[in-house]
Amino acid sequence: MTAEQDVITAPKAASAARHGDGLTREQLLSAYRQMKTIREFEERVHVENAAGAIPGFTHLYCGQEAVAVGACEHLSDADYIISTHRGHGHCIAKGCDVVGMMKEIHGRRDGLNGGKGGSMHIADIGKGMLGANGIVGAGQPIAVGAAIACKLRGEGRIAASFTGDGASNQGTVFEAMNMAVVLQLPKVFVFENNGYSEHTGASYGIGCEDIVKRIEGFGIPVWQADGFDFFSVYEAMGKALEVSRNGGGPTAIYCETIRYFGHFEGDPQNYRAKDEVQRYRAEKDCLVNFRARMEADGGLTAAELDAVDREVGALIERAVQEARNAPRPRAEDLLTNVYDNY
Amino acid sequence: MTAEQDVITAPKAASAARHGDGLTREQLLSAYRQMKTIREFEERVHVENAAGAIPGFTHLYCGQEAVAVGACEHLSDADYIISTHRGHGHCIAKGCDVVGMMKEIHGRRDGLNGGKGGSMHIADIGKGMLGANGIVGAGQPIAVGAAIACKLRGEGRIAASFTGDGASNQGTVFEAMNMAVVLQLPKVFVFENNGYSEHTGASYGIGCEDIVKRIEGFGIPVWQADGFDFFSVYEAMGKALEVSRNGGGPTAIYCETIRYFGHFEGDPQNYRAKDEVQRYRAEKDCLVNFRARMEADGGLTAAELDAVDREVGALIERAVQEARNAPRPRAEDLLTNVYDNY
Amino acid sequence: MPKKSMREAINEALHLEMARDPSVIVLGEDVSGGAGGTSGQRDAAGGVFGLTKGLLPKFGEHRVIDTPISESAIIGAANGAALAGLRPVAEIMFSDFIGVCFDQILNQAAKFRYMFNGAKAPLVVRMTVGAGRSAAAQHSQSMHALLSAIPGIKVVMPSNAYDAKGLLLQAIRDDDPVIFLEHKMLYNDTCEVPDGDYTIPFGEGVLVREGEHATVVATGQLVKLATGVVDRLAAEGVRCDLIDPRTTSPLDEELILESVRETGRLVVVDEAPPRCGFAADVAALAAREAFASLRAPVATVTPPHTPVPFAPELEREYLPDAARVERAIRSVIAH
Amino acid sequence: MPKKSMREAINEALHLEMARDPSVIVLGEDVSGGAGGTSGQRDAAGGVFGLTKGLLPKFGEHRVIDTPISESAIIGAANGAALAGLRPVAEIMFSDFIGVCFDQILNQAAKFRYMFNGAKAPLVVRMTVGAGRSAAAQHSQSMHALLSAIPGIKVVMPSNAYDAKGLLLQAIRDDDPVIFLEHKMLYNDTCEVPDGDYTIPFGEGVLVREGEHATVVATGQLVKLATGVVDRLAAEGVRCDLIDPRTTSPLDEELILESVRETGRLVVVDEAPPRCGFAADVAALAAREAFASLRAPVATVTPPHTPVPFAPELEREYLPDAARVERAIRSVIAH
Ligand SMILES: Cc1ncc(C[n+]2csc(CCOP(=O)(O)OP(=O)(O)O)c2C)c(N)n1
Ligand SMILES: Cc1ncc(C[n+]2csc(CCOP(=O)(O)OP(=O)(O)O)c2C)c(N)n1
Ligand SMILES: [Mg+2]
Ligand SMILES: [Mg+2]
Repeated sequence: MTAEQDVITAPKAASAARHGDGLTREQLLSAYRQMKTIREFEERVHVENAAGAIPGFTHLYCGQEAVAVGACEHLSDADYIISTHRGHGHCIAKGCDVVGMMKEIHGRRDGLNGGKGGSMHIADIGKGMLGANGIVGAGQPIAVGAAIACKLRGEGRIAASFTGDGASNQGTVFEAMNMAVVLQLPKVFVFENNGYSEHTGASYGIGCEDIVKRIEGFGIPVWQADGFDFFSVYEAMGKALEVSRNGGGPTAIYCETIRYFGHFEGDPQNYRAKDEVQRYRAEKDCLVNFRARMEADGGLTAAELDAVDREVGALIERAVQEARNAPRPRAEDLLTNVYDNY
Repeated sequence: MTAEQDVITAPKAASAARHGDGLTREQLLSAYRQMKTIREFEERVHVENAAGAIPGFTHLYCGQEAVAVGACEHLSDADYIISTHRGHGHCIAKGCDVVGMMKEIHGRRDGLNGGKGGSMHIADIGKGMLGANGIVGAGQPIAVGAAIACKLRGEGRIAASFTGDGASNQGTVFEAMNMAVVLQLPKVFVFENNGYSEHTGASYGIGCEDIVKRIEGFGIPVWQADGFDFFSVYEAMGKALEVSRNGGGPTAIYCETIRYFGHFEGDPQNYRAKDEVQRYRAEKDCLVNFRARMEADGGLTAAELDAVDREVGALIERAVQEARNAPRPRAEDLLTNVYDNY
Repeated sequence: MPKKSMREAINEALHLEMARDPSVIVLGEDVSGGAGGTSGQRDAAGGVFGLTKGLLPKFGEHRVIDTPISESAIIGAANGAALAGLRPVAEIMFSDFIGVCFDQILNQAAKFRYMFNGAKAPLVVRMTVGAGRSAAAQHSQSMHALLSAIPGIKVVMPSNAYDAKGLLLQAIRDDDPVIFLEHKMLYNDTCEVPDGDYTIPFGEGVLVREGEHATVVATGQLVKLATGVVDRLAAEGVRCDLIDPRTTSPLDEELILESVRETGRLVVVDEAPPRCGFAADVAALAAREAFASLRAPVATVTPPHTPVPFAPELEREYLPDAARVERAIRSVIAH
Repeated sequence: MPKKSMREAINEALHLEMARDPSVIVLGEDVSGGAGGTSGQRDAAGGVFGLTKGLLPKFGEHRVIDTPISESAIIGAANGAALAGLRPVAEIMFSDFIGVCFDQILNQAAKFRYMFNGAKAPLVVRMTVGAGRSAAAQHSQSMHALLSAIPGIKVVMPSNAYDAKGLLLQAIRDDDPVIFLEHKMLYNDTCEVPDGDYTIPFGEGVLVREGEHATVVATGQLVKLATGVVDRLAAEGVRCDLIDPRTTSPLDEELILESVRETGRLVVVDEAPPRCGFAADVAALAAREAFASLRAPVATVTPPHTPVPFAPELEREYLPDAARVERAIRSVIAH
């Protein structure tokens, strides 16, 4: 693509998404709770980071919640996902402990990774969360391996990987796609185009006109979804899983979305139109959309959603308080978990 | 592809190739001479290798001559190519000195690379031949760089890379394709499917049904050619070059062909039907085809072609004799050409 | 005891462990071979060097996995399979090729346990190392030094068939990522190798020869070379300890230091290039920890700081040889 | 003379050399930035650390090339452009990322000249190294040791803004592939840097401090650390030679050996992990070539054999600090 993309367009084949109806109240509540948890978590990390409480590089997922949650609400702990440098949302969606995450991001001893991973490396193997990853494109081959394990076990489990628009140009991602097809693995590639790879627009780094055709060229069927709409993503992921869980080989979903913050905390965002985020927040926000949808079709009441908001607010507040008060690592922790013997 | 490929089929869109007529007598003679030179060179290396005269790993190009020559007859020393582990054919087609090559393969001091490269690393930068390469998939990104230089100079030069069916699955090749599109480089990707990647059929490693669609998915136009037919390859390459030389960005040609020998010298070829090579030699050989074509349309006489055969035979004989008698490297050569100062 | 080549010993270890532990899988290019070929024959290669021969027929396609040429995806897949509870054994034909999949070793396998609060990634990556076959600069390198520099992985380099089997069984059962380096010049070397199950622990070197005059540390194919030299010198009364560390990470520092503290003299013979190499590593160890006992400059015998050349004459010149090893031993003893 | 930060000095060198030599190009992710963005602003980043700021507006898109996230293609392209006669300066933000493009360094750039009978590939690859920003295991590594182990490339690691400018100008003009390592903790450090053109030759270290009691060799951000310690000790009469090699490959062995021959004592302070590291390399050099002069065990101060941890407390514990450097100097002197 050479022309700059029109910032607010419907995805090419957005499924107008009136199919969320099939979800139970519990499922709807869970989906909203997860998205809200990510939003609150990230908005709070943004604040804490600005206050100097958070060491290292932090990449926030705000704005993209519908993708992580739409994909992961289909998965259980027995399924695997692998994430990116922008991993908080995927981790929360996959069930990682939010307090443990907040502690980890604060570099505390009882953080989810013992304070040795930090924002870019949150993982919980027991939850099937194989890690955020600081190396762009490293996760997709790893997910191929998890899918090999799933196939060997033959229990209908799958592995999913999240891939940004920028990452989609990394050789490892292409290799993973081809290998997954060759081995007919139960693997779902979730492509998450948030418009930018650092300071560069997605349309620049992706040379071809249509990334979906590029993926399909590998022999992988792609379902497109509206990355701002939980129901749309949920539906696409459901279709992909129907194939991949049942021996149909790898599949993909493709979602366009946007990140509300800079690439990293501190990014001046010179590459972005001034009002871009504001417009998205106003017109496309996934939480606002979800509420509107609930109001329209009566799935959940405003009071119920407000209750979730309060509950999530309290959780995040508790996470921050606990993280602040959590013990810092001790010198001897430096020399643990290197090998089996130290 | 899951089914094994039908071994002798016409390429999907083989241009029936009655367009060679546009070539002059000199061009026809040159094309035949180049193909014949490669054939004789390789058949002789095969013999010398069996006799123990050639150290190291040697991969022969016999059978695929029409591809290298069909592509390179369009190029001058000012254009660049980069080759693979199976590089002799591309080197000869690009104009490398045959005697120097034979010496190099024999590990002699005045070989084209001073005896330090060998079969897998023959190069001649002055001829625009940026090297055979022992790392599968390494050449394509390098050719991207040569194409950047061509574009910067703005003189209509191009860079071409040769990529096997096996190599086409390497991440670096995909990266190079995308990067060439992003930067709109004068680069031609020559895909050369000889049916096998070592001991594995091409259809296994290439997961998708149609590799051409996979390439097109990157935004690169592909011209398909019959890899056994010089004229077909020549025509496809001509079309690709018309685009790439004139600012149209990267292009590709795709050729199906076959190698007559094993993957490496010594390969027992258990993966291959017993009579496969024999049938190809009998029915599809590029030299036989070329002669038949000349006979049919009178472009060159049998006597003229026979004269080329004799000339080439003498050249290869001389190359072997000179290689045998050439001096071996001296101990002190070990410590030259590491850096600018030793 | 039956004599077996290192090739046979490694193949046997793979057969044994795949039979014993259903979580072991093998993956790589042509580990079986023949897929998509016109002969219809599978197991057509069993690895380009024949090390995985016979595995596919016995353990099937789900556990013996031929891959495209996509080394990042191969090692990445091994990483993911290991995190997901399998014990993958990946093959990268030549250690030189780690260039194309280095991230999956350097930043993934090596760091999971540390970054992920103790997560286990019990994978093995087998690859050939070393010069001697005129395979030139991109197929002859010795990567053990470079790999040993990476905290979080273990690096194994057997010098004979017996060790190869025991070390490989240990490698597969080990809960850490292990790089298993097979020297191509040793594949056909034979020695007595028991049929059954045995493991050799990591970080335990072996004293191949005993002597009081000097300590010689050698690795890989050079253990054989050094043994010849040490034996020749013993005949004239110069007796050396000869140590084969077997694993370069972890390294049996104690064995080396104990010996050096007794002999006061150290010669390190290694095939990695000299800068930041394994020979330097051992020399530094002695200079730090056994300085008081050292009675001569440490001598190292390595290739020069050059790529590996193609021509056989140059390759011979490149590699440590008996004359140079002997000269080094004599030089430290003369001090 | 004007004071400039290392960031400014490097940026200035790039501007100067691009203006002087039309064959110099710059490529990498976001070296300009803003392409395809909605603000329409180019040069929106000028490199994620701002090192290439202002180049695109001045030299245009043909010479300042933003790339997709495809490091193999970036370094491959630099290789090919160099073979084709340009002088590319590629940027890989973090040296940790060499994992994804290592082949193009290890097997391509480093070996062209040797394999191809003297072919020149005058490329520069700039990348950040080092810990200190809690960037954790995949964004904090120091790769100079691992890279110095590769014959055929040169490895440069400036410790201050003045050296950075002169070494970078040399790197671009050098006919060999050069890896140029910028320590992220030094970017804002300032010193006097002339506006004009000057180069610093490779393989020439600098004697930062002079003293007869011990030799201290330090690299990168640790030169600053070591200077502080050495100055403090000087105040109490313990005087050290402090050597900054500036390039780890080639290494100024003579400068180090001459000093050690005089002081008889050696401390090496380096940020690479200890196994097969740069500290071991220098220690081995002394144990081989200056043994007769050595009067104490060689001391090395490096991080432990672990990945780089995230938490600031652990990262501080990981890195060599003043107390450890001081202890090491005192220990060799006490001998
Ligand atoms: C191998 C590698 N190259 C470059 C980087 C630096 N980097 C971190 S995130 C990023 C952009 C990723 O873009 P995208 O995949 O679209 O994900 P997003 O940041 O939009 O979530 C880059 C270039 C890296 N971490 N790893
Ligand atoms: C990175 C890398 N992986 C694996 C190999 C080993 N290898 C050499 S040639 C080859 C097969 C290449 O197949 P293809 O690209 O079809 O070329 P062909 O041999 O058919 O000419 C393989 C796997 C290598 N040299 N480099
Ligand atoms: Mg993005
Ligand atoms: Mg092939």
